[in-house]
Amino acid sequence: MSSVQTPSTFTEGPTRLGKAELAALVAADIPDGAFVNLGIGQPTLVSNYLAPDSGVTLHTENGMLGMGPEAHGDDVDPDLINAGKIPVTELPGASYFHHADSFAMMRGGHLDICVLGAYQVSARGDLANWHTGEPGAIPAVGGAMDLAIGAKDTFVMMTLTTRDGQSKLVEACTYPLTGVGCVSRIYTDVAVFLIDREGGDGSVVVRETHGVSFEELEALVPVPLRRA
Amino acid sequence: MSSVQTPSTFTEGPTRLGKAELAALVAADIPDGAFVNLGIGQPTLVSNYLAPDSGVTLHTENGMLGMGPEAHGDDVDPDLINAGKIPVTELPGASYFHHADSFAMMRGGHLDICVLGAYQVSARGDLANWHTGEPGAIPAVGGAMDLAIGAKDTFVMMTLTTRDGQSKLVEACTYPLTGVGCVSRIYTDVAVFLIDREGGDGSVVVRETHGVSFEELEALVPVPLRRA
Amino acid sequence: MVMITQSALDAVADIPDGATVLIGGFGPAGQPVELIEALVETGTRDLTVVNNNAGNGDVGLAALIGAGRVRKVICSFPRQHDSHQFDEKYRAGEIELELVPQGNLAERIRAAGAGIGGFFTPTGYGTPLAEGKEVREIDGRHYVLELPIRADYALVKAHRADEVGNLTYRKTARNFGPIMATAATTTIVQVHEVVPTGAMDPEVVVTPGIYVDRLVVVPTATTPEPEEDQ
Amino acid sequence: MVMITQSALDAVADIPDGATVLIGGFGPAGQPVELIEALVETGTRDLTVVNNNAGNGDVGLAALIGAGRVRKVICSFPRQHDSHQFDEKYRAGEIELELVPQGNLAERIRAAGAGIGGFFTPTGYGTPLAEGKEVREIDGRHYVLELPIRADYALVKAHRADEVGNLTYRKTARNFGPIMATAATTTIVQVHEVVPTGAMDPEVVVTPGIYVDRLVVVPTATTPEPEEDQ
Repeated sequence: MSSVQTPSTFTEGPTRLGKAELAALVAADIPDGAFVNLGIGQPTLVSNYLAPDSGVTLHTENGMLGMGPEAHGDDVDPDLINAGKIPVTELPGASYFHHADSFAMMRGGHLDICVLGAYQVSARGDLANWHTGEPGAIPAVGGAMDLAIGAKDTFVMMTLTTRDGQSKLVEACTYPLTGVGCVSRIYTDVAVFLIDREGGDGSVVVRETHGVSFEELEALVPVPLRRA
Repeated sequence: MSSVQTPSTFTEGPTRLGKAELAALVAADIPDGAFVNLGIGQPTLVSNYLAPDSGVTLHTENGMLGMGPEAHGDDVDPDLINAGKIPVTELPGASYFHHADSFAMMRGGHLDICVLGAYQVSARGDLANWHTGEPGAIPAVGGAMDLAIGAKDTFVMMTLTTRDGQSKLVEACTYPLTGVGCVSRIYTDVAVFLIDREGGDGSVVVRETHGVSFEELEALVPVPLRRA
Repeated sequence: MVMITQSALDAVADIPDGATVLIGGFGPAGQPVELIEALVETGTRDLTVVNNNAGNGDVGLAALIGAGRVRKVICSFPRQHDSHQFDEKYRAGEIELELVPQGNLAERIRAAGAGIGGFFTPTGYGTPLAEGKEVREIDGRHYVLELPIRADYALVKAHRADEVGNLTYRKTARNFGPIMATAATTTIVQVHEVVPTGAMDPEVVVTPGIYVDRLVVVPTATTPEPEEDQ
Repeated sequence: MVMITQSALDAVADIPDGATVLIGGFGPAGQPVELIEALVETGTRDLTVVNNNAGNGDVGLAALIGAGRVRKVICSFPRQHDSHQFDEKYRAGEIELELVPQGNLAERIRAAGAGIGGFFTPTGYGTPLAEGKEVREIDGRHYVLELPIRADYALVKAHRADEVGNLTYRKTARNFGPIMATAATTTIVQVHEVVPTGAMDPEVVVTPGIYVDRLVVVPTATTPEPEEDQ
């Protein structure tokens, strides 16, 4: 069951979003009191934009609820790190648990939202974010597959296109999958997409665009779109 | 893997064992430092005969290691009970855990010995101790099936015969089973039996008799016996 | 996010007829008597109750059963010397019983909370309680496939909570609380006291607050007298 | 019963060639560096190592891999910016890799300790890491069957022990220790300190002593500097 509201009507913004603006947009969509896991990399930025009184609790899959900001200087404790192995701090109300309990929490659907990066997302919400499949690349999956399928909602943050201009929102992923039908929203620099994980008519809803018109977006993306 | 020694040569004792003597006999066979679960009823008596310096740790499946003797008077704490729901005490070095962890401990083979009562035990170590199968009887199993199969060794304590003289050591159990091939020893008022759970030749080894000769025992018990 | 309710009655008021309810406790220890008795008061019917037992004496779960509110009990050990409320209903054919070995009961509840779709357990293999269930030999040992037990609500008694719902328990009253809290859509917990957030050592939290939806303080909770039985 | 050994070398001396060894830690946190380096010293070969990662920098697990003692790694995240020891061996075809999603890795280890023969997990369904595995739809969701990971030895770093082997951990260094301790025939634990039996609150024990075979005190254990990576 999704814990987030399905919002509103289509809007167009004037300019593409920078990473910080995108993080702020995601943060604004996280309900007060939610339990959230922020993936490594860009999703981590979201924490900078959560209001201190929002009551949002951060989970880190290496065994903690109530994770605080990165630790610096004397606050660094090698026994207190996040999933990216960066030293972090502990907030009041925190708790620690072992790995089986931590992933049970995730797999059991207790987290409200997980925010992840992606190589590709399909119109049905399939996610590819762990492996390029290139020969010679050493594969490494970590908690990606557990994160993808565990939370009530999985949000993806990514640029809409690759460096060579290919859409990362695709009809079907060509990279190895992380999870099937798991993504409910995609936040990109030029648009926010809402995925109907039940399948629907195969089209993807566009909630808002930034710096492009709906028609320009349609030209960029190889899947049927419709306005929210 | 069994943690107990397979002992010695056949002996005959002059008189049948009383309950206390039987409990003392079982206690003497529990190795120092063992982790043991004593079932409800007669097996509970075994704890009275464990030497204080034996380092034997008692498990109670409702979530505790390091259980001490029954509590009386002011020591009674309604939050501290054993599997029979009798108030008990806590010894130094105790620990508490939830039910899933407690039964994982049992099912995972971490206990050395479990001592149980029985209605019947078969020559192959099948155990029947939870249900008479009588029509109208309300069935109740509790932890019996987990206890039966969990420990490295399952010892049974029982009288050899029913009130009407039927042997409880049988070729095949007629009562509903608790576990298959799980009993490794049977301690009774008239003999101690060692079960070959691998099957062997289908005979049961008699380690000792009490108040009966080997030949008298053979006449009582409908399974092939041999002396240790 | 945790709601601290003013009374046990407020905490359980929305439990509808026909709900499946996990109820903590092993016999009397850890039994959330006040929450159960509030449920008696609301008049909710046709409940499926999951507990290790089927009530002791005439309080708590026994009172709920005695009041005829329970359609089905899923438990390991209904028959006790003081389970007369259940015994009567059962003999009269007025209550359904699903009997589950205690460890399988615990593991099935854990599986529900942990997102496990099913598991192979050695417990019960070859016995009447495995009849009709899928069996499989893995690595030379025989197992039975068991499925999760999920619920709409869990009623749990813990010892102490903080304001974000982190819980600690007392001694063997811990029993089913921590796993039941994970396996219900809505988890309702009665505690002896609530301490301010930050006053509980994060290392000793047994149930993280993410599993707790409602808290009610019952400082002088009833624990029925322990009596012998499995 | 727990044996308190005089040195890390004594504690690991009998680990034979070809053993399967669970090694605790998530990256540097909770990694039993002194036990691993004792294992480097004993010269044991052909090990199968289960860890979340495949070594960081040149200490601990990385040193063991670098010394060519590891035949196979079962882990979730081998590739890190400082996993050069593993990377070289892997690219040279000198080390085998079984890649397991992190939560499945944890649950498979737990299953081994808990006597579960296998379990259905949603994680990995429809992905290359489920290829060749049994899948099943249960209650409308798709699952993959995963089997337990058992080991001959577990090397674990905890914070404090008492004399009967009860353990507590520190913060996120808890990670794999509690489940690995349950899944090995012999569990060897390095701790910061051992307190007298009775000095540890039974409510806060994370790993009961039943799971611990050997203890060694390493008061000034090495924790490699944390560095970014999954």
